[in-house]
Amino acid sequence: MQYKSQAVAKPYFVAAIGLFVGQIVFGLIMGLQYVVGDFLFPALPFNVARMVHTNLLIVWLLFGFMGAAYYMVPEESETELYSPKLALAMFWVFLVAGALTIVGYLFVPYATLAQMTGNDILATMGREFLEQPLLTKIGIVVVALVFLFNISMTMLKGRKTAISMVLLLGLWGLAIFFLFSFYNPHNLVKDKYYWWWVVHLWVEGVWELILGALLAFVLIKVTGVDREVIEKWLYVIITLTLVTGIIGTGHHYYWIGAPEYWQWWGSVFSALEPIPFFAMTIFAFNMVNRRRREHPNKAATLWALGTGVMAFLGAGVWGFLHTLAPVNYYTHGSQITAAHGHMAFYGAYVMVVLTLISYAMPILRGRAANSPKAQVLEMWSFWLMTIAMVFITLFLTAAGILQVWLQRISDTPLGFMATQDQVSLFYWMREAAGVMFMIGLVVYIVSFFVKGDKVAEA
Amino acid sequence: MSGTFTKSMARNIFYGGTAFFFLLFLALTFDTNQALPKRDNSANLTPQVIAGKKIWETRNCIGCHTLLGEGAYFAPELGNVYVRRGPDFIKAWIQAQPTGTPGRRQMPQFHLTDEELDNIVAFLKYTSEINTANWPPNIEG
Amino acid sequence: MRPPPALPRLRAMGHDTTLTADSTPRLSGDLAVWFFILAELLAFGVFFAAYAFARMRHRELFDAGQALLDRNTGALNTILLLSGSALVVRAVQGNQRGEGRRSARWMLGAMACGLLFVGLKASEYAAAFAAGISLSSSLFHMFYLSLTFFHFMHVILGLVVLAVLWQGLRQDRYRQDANPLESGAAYWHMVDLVWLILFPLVYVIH
Amino acid sequence: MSSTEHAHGTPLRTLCLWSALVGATLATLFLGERGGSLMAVALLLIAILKGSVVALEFMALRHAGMLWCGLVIGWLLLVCSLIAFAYWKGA
Repeated sequence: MQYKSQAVAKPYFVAAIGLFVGQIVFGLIMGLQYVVGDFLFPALPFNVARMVHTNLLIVWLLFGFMGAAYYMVPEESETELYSPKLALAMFWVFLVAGALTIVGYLFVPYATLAQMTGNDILATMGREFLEQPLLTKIGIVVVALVFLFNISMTMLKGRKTAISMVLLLGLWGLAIFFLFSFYNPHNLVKDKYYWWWVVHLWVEGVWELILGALLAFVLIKVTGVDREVIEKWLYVIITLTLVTGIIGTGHHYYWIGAPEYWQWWGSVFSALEPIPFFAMTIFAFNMVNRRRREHPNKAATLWALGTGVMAFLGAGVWGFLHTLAPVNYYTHGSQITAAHGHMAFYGAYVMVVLTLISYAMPILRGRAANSPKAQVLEMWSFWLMTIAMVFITLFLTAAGILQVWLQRISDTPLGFMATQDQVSLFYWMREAAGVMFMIGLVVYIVSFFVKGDKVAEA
Repeated sequence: MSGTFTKSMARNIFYGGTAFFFLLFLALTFDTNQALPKRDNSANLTPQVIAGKKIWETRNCIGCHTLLGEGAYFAPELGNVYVRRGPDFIKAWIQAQPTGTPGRRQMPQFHLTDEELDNIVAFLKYTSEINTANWPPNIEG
Repeated sequence: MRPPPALPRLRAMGHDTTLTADSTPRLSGDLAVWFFILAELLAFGVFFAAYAFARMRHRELFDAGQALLDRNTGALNTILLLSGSALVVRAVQGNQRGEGRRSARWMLGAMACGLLFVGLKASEYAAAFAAGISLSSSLFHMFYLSLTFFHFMHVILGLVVLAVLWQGLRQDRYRQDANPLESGAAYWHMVDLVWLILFPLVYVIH
Repeated sequence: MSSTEHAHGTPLRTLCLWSALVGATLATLFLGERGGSLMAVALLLIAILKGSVVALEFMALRHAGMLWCGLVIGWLLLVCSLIAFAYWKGA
């Protein structure tokens, strides 16, 4: 560790992994509810479980991004963090607020929670992924602003590299577009239109800047390739991402009451969206092939390459599968969407955060890399989780294709629930793959506690 | 092949290209806002519909159902449920939950008043009249 | 658009390159701008193909809509863009001969062509909007407005680039390193290139 | 740096090319009075020719090697063939 203040990243990473476990537990519960409908009902209705599952995902990724930023920015800026104390204080504020919110979801009826937390003053709750109470939303904004202040001040007093600029731009964009979560017009079409300004412009916009910056940082470290080379490719890739991704928002506007030209604009630009992901994969492999050093942390390199491949498959290929309007007409809101969502989030964001944790955590614990034994275990967890996710995606895709066929294309369409009964075999298989994922996650956590021969000191 | 590839050029193109496409997106958004009133059924946004939307939100319906194809995929699409089932069925259905059938997916009991039931039905009626370019493909949603 | 000083020929993807010899192929303009151009060409290309296939299914609608367009203005606009491109080439040639300052006027001429294009197009739009035409009026008008407006915005961005280059030429900034000039020029030619398909496609072929 | 010097040709060459391009544009305008799929192909051929001049000469791609030359000219050919195909089938 080059700078003392980088140490604040550690609690963020630990919290991220902890919440990740929570997310998967609730995912498994939901997977079971898909086939055993009354499992845990009425103690834990599906909508509550789903809210916890998705909100935990968002929050742990945010913890991961923040931890990554606290780790990276001092090293990139070649200076200590502006205020490590503030960073630690915000960690606890965010963790407690997040925990309270989850407790609220689990133990207070949602409508009561809304009343208790000022939803009558400004109604923002009850929209997918933005279910957080008003107070939590305000808390997120405060934490984000303090975090950005801390990071920006650090950068201002130090070296400004392309990687940290891109990261900062992504983080500011994340905060700015989140403000649209406070805009909830009565007009449902407008509500949905601007809802995507948070959701799409996050995951296919500013988050990808963060993704690119994190990946570039780790690649520089593990390959030793010239910063100049990596940074200019970073710029090219994120340009392609935003050129296609911003107008690509249109692929969400086909069937929600927006004008029909979005079917064309959305199709044209989102047809190009796989290109940046493809470029990113090529880039990652190219840099690793041209490496100038053998970094002892093999696991981190594996995660970095995996991010490229899985992001391309999940976001690129599975996104493209159903992004064209004539296809999306049939697949919109089916299990195909769920398949894409799972692999894209895992491939792009889960894996990039794990890449950074994999690289940084050993250093934060005082060594350049974990012992070979621990790394082998970590790589096992990589393959278990990744292959499990591939299976989850394939089974959901199969379920989706069958669902679309039975419910929407066939001459005698089945009702929703009748269709669900027909595809339940795939849901069982998905649940099995989910268990495999959980095992992978347990192996991942165990790898942190495995000792073994020491590798060089950091 | 030899050529020049500089970081400063890549950076300028990133900032320029991003600004360009974001402006284009804003222009299209502006046009969308102009064109919406013809499609979004906003003429029928009565206080009852608005109250119904709030019930929709505060009961977290989106956590199981989809509305115009967005939401969870655990329970049926409700954008067209008004057309599929009609107002009386919707109200009776909500009141009858949960069914308690062993092994079946369950919907919670929300204890909605008659007025609240009317509001949610009004909201679903309003939603069903939004011009969604003929989506969903058939009545089953 | 200011390049770092005294780094005329950097490396492309890590390969060191020496000064270009006579026979070595050389891309005119920065590799980064060429990636961007390629992405833009792809976007336009997909849009053009979408137009053609949409027309295939709605021939009458497209023919009727196209009949209302002013082909002569379209041709004039083509000539303006071609002239602008040729003038930019003159500016690049002048800079190569070390006459950067004097070539600034060529750049100014190119900008004048671009501005005239923008003016003509704006009056075309004004007439269309006055007639109540919008993106939602018909499938043909959706394509007509989308394609031309997407291109129109590229012309405006191109004009901003040309203005920067003009400023640079006046200060003779590209004598050592023509890379920014050639990159900007390549972008401007791309704007011309896509119009060369757009014009016959939307205005002429029926 | 002589290759750079020749890459964009001489002013006279540029003038000739420009005249040819303007001529081709006028040809498009006059030929385009008539419709039909044969005419569509003819007009697309003119567009390909004009586009090639801009790409190879103005963008100096004829000095850029096979890769970039192929990419841009390939784009031109691909897009025009797709258009021609759609017009031919729709006729």
